[in-house]
Amino acid sequence: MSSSAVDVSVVRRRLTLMELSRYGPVIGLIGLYVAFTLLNDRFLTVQNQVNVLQQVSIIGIMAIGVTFPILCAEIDLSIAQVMEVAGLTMATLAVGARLFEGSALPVPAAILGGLLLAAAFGTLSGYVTARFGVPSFMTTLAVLFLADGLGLIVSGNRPIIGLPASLTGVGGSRVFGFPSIVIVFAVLLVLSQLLLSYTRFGLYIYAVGGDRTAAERMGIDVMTVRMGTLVISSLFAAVAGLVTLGRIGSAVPTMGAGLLLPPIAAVILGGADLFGGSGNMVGTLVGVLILGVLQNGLNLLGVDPAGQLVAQGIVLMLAVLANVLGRD
Amino acid sequence: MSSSAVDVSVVRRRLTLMELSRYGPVIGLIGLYVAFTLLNDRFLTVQNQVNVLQQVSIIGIMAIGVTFPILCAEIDLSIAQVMEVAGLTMATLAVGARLFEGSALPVPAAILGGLLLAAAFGTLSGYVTARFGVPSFMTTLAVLFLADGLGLIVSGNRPIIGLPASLTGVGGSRVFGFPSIVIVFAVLLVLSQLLLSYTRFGLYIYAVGGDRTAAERMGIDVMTVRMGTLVISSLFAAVAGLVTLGRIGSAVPTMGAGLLLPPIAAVILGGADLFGGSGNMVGTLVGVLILGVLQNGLNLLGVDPAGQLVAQGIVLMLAVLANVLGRD
Amino acid sequence: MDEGTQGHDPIVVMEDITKRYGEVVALEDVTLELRRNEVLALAGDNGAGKSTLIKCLAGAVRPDDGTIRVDGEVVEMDSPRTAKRLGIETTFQDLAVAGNLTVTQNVFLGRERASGPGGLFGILDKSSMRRRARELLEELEIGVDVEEKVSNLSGGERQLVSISRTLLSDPKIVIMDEPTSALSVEGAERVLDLIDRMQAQGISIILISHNLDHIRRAADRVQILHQGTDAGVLDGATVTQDEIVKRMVAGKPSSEDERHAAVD
Amino acid sequence: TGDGDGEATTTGSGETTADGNGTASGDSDTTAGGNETAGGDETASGSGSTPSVALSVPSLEFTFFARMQNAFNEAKNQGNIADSSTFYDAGNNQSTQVSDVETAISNEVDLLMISAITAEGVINAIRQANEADIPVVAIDRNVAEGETITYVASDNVQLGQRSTELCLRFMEGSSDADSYSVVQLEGTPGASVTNERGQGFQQAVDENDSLQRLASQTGEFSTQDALSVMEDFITQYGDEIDGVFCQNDLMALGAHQALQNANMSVPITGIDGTEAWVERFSDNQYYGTLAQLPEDMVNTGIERGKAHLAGEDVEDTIVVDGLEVTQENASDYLDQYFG
Ligand SMILES: Nc1ncnc2c1ncn2[C@@H]1O[C@H](COP(=O)(O)OP(=O)(O)OP(=O)(O)O)[C@@H](O)[C@H]1O
Ligand SMILES: Nc1ncnc2c1ncn2[C@@H]1O[C@H](COP(=O)(O)OP(=O)(O)OP(=O)(O)O)[C@@H](O)[C@H]1O
Ligand SMILES: [Mg+2]
Ligand SMILES: [Mg+2]
Repeated sequence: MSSSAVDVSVVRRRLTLMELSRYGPVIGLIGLYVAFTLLNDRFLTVQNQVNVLQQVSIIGIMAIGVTFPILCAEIDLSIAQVMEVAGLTMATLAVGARLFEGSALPVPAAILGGLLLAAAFGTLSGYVTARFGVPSFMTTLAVLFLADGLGLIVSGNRPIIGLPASLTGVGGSRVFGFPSIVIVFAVLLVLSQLLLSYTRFGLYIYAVGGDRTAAERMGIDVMTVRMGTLVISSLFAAVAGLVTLGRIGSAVPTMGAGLLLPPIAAVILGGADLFGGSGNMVGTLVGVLILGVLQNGLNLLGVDPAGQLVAQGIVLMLAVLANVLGRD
Repeated sequence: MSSSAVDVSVVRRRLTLMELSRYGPVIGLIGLYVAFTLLNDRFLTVQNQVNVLQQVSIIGIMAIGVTFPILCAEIDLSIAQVMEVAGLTMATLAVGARLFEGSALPVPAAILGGLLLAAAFGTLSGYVTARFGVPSFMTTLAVLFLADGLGLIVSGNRPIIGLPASLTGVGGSRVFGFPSIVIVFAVLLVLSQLLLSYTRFGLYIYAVGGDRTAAERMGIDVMTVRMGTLVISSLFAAVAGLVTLGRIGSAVPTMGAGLLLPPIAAVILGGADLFGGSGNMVGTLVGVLILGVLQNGLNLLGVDPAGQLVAQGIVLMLAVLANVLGRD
Repeated sequence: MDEGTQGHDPIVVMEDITKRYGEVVALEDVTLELRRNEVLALAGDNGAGKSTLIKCLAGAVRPDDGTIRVDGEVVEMDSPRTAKRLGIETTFQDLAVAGNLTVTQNVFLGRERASGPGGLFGILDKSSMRRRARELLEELEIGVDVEEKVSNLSGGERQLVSISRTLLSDPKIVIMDEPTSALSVEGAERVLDLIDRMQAQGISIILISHNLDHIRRAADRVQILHQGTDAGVLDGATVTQDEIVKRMVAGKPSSEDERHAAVD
Repeated sequence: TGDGDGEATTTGSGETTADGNGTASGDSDTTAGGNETAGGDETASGSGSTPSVALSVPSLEFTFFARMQNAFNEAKNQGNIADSSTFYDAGNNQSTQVSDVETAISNEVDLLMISAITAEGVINAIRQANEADIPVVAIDRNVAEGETITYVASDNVQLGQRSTELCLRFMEGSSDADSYSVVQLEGTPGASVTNERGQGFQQAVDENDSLQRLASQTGEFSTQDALSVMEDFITQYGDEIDGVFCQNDLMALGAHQALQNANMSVPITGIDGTEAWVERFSDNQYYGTLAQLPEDMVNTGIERGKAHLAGEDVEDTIVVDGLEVTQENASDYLDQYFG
């Protein structure tokens, strides 16, 4: 999609310090912090802020992953179900239950199994999209169904408990008193931003997302790049599944429910263009935090569900407005 | 997004008879019909086919509505919640319950109330999107929350029963033995295709969806067109809410659950470009039917939930592949 | 140019190329021969099929029929990357630049300088690329900031950026599809000089242009297309404007021999 | 206005509910169970300190939890619990619920009441509450691990079995046959309620020789989905269907609609006691449900939690039996819980 004549800055560049400073959504996030700090004295405590970070980590990891296809003008609708099936697979493999009754694997192998499964799903949708030009919307929708069904089969529709501590430890332990899940999130965030900023692959993602035909003509292997972004987002979803095992202490067949829209919303809220070619991981982080802080703050204030929904709607609207108006 | 050099036909034009004939997804639909007819002898009965039409009508009406923004390179994430809140509003107004306790309105006024509310939501997201360049992904996400919250408030979060027959009649009666809900769907489909094919507004939607900047430079009032498509999709969602009252005989606060992805999927499955500028209502109809027939057939065959999901994934993948391969 | 110095050694031969877009026949049995180290101009009316023909050679479009030979070998030109591997660099009419990237990024795209693991995950050497891009633009007297987004450039600047890409690699064959269409007189002059310099370096060049003065100045031979068909080849040094226009409008004259007479 | 009625309900809940159950127990051997524990006496003796309580529920999409919310707010209005008490809706998302619990813990609530989305999904959250020394009352859905002072719930397996058996009694009443074929509309696949109610259904089928399972499909707990699935069941099985068991009442509404459109009338039973479904009973003596009593669960939970805070011993499990609602007691039930 060509950008409108008005918002030229849609074609925002990749992260530089200068650009960070004129980064729009940050204003919205700061606004939320100020408001909640004034309204509730437990909001700005270390404990609660660590909570917020923990609360956003799963969505955050998925959001980082799905940033790659979005930058590349693709979309991945399968992340929630891939997250689910990967987590369930790791858990059943590690305990040797259900589909894998009696054939328990060591934890690293179980984790590898889940990651490989996710990679296979990403490869499937990525290959069909890149090779045959089928919109990723459709291929990942198909994978959504496949992964959902496979998750039911793997888990026998029932939660898996009694997970080994080394499996739940990835997302559920503390490192120097700090939740490991947050560390996983942070490390992945930094690595992903480095990948985007400093590698050829990162540059190609922007090129393909900005103008696929031009990128192809300039000699970029567009197929590999498109496919690569979908494999990456599947892998990140699998990691999200892994840390979820630690966070909730078990594997639940419905643990992906409701996890499609928030990660994608976070990416867009962070200023990425849904049509590809612009955005970055810092934006995604800000988007994730806006969603997380909003929910946490409203919970602390004891706003009732109807009020929360209305408040979320209003704040989202204001946050994106601030973002867009701040661009000029 | 510029089309790749390979799939030139992405730049498909508006509906002409010739183009209809080489329409891809139809092949997928026919395949499904053949398969289910062979596998189950109750599938291809008049009664069951009427059932299928009834079953797809709600999703179908929403899909028609959301085709407008998609053609215009916008997206509407709020359709399920707008459908819900509009239906709940019509019901509570007509019965004079809950939020409108004791102030029952005549049915036409109640319906008008629901439509106006939906139009207001569409105007809100449409205005902010068109005026300030905020992606419709975000504005309609905000409206999703707002509408959801308002739905809780209007209905007191409980089903509304005892609806007047004239209200449920729109979606729940029979006209010459044929379900009225299907007639509503068909009429809206035809009107929408006519609007797209033969009016200036229809042409402008394609122009703006294809290249917003170019359309603007050619003197098209891009703002009005963008806003218009979002208002239309809200209105269609409200009509879907209205006929749902008739189909299920009451207004249920959760009646929009799970109704976001299927309509959008139907549009894309029908061959529309998620990035705007190409697609039409016949494609949307085919997409809707593929989804509906698939579910109906699998239900008749008694496939269990896990198997259904896997089958849906496989068929979707094949259907889109057939579509794309059929293009050359 | 003196005919004699180049000989007739073809570096590219495109034979019987046919390309249809649905009902439209963009090319029908067109044959093109590019000789080593010559400048071959491609002329023809709008829609004659010039761009389509060179896109086939650049790997951007796959012909329905016909063969392409580079250095005597039949090649399947299945992607722009294949063309690049064979030393073919192209400036497309619709430019093919990524607007959301900077000038530097566009200049280097597809052949970035990188260190580390190499391949897709090589670490980009940004400062060296920036430096080289700056030099390159100075050389071509293009006054734009190398860190500017290409979508913010003027039409002419964009065209110059696109042309400057061809200089970076070490091409054997350069294709330029209307490289001067958006340029000022002075800018076009620089591009024509550039073409001369490339030829001096031994590069073979295909130039598409609607400017007959430019053609006559730069080209050794002129291949003309008429509504997707071959309308003959004329000698660049001797051809008159009238002759070119006549063939562009009317196609190949009935006398087949005239073509050969004109060239050999 | 609903609030006023709610108040009456809450204060008199122990007694009137027992009455309700008494009516029902004419047909079944259900006991009034824990409802007596829910007696309002303790409410009056809300001595001195009112604790600040957090109640976390899976999703307000379900009326059941909305009723919990009403009861919770009512308790707050009455001063049974502190004004700072907070209600959390997890929007059916497991990690949101964990987050909700964490928020409550950092709010330093005195008592945490939780209805888990899945028993296993909140293990860590419960452990955190245990570490923070906040007593936990599990409501409606138990937690798989971690310390709770008590578990107040109806038993979903039992509800599934009783509702299926109610359906069997209806089928026996409406026609005379050797065996009856029933179709089941299941909830969301993988959800623990779905599994438990499904297990109850299976037990009923296993234990009653005259009962056959004809087909089973997910209706996702949704009226529309159930309606479509039921239409397809009718197409496929037609008159073979003797009865319909739905894992919740919203799906029963959909099944009813499909059968009515097909001019069929067979017994339908659901679970939950949703107003909209019970309203239908006036037309059909073979419609029924097993009503859960979320108000009683919340009040019992609060009351037992306060008892624990006051140093009393509290029973590990308090089963609030489902109330069988049929045409006979439908209007009483509606009057009492929905005014
Ligand atoms: N992607 C396409 N799809 C359909 N038709 C096409 C496509 N590309 C080119 N054509 C048609 O093929 C014919 C040749 O086009 P081409 O671009 O090669 O002409 P050209 O000689 O380069 O013209 P110009 O001088 O205007 O650039 C035209 O009729 C054009 O409409
Ligand atoms: N959207 C923009 N953002 C930033 N700079 C811009 C933008 N558009 C144009 N410019 C800069 O403004 C200057 C004038 O651009 P303009 O397009 O008006 O030139 P022009 O006279 O039309 O040139 P040409 O003959 O090459 O088309 C150029 O230096 C260009 O880089
Ligand atoms: Mg051309
Ligand atoms: Mg200009």
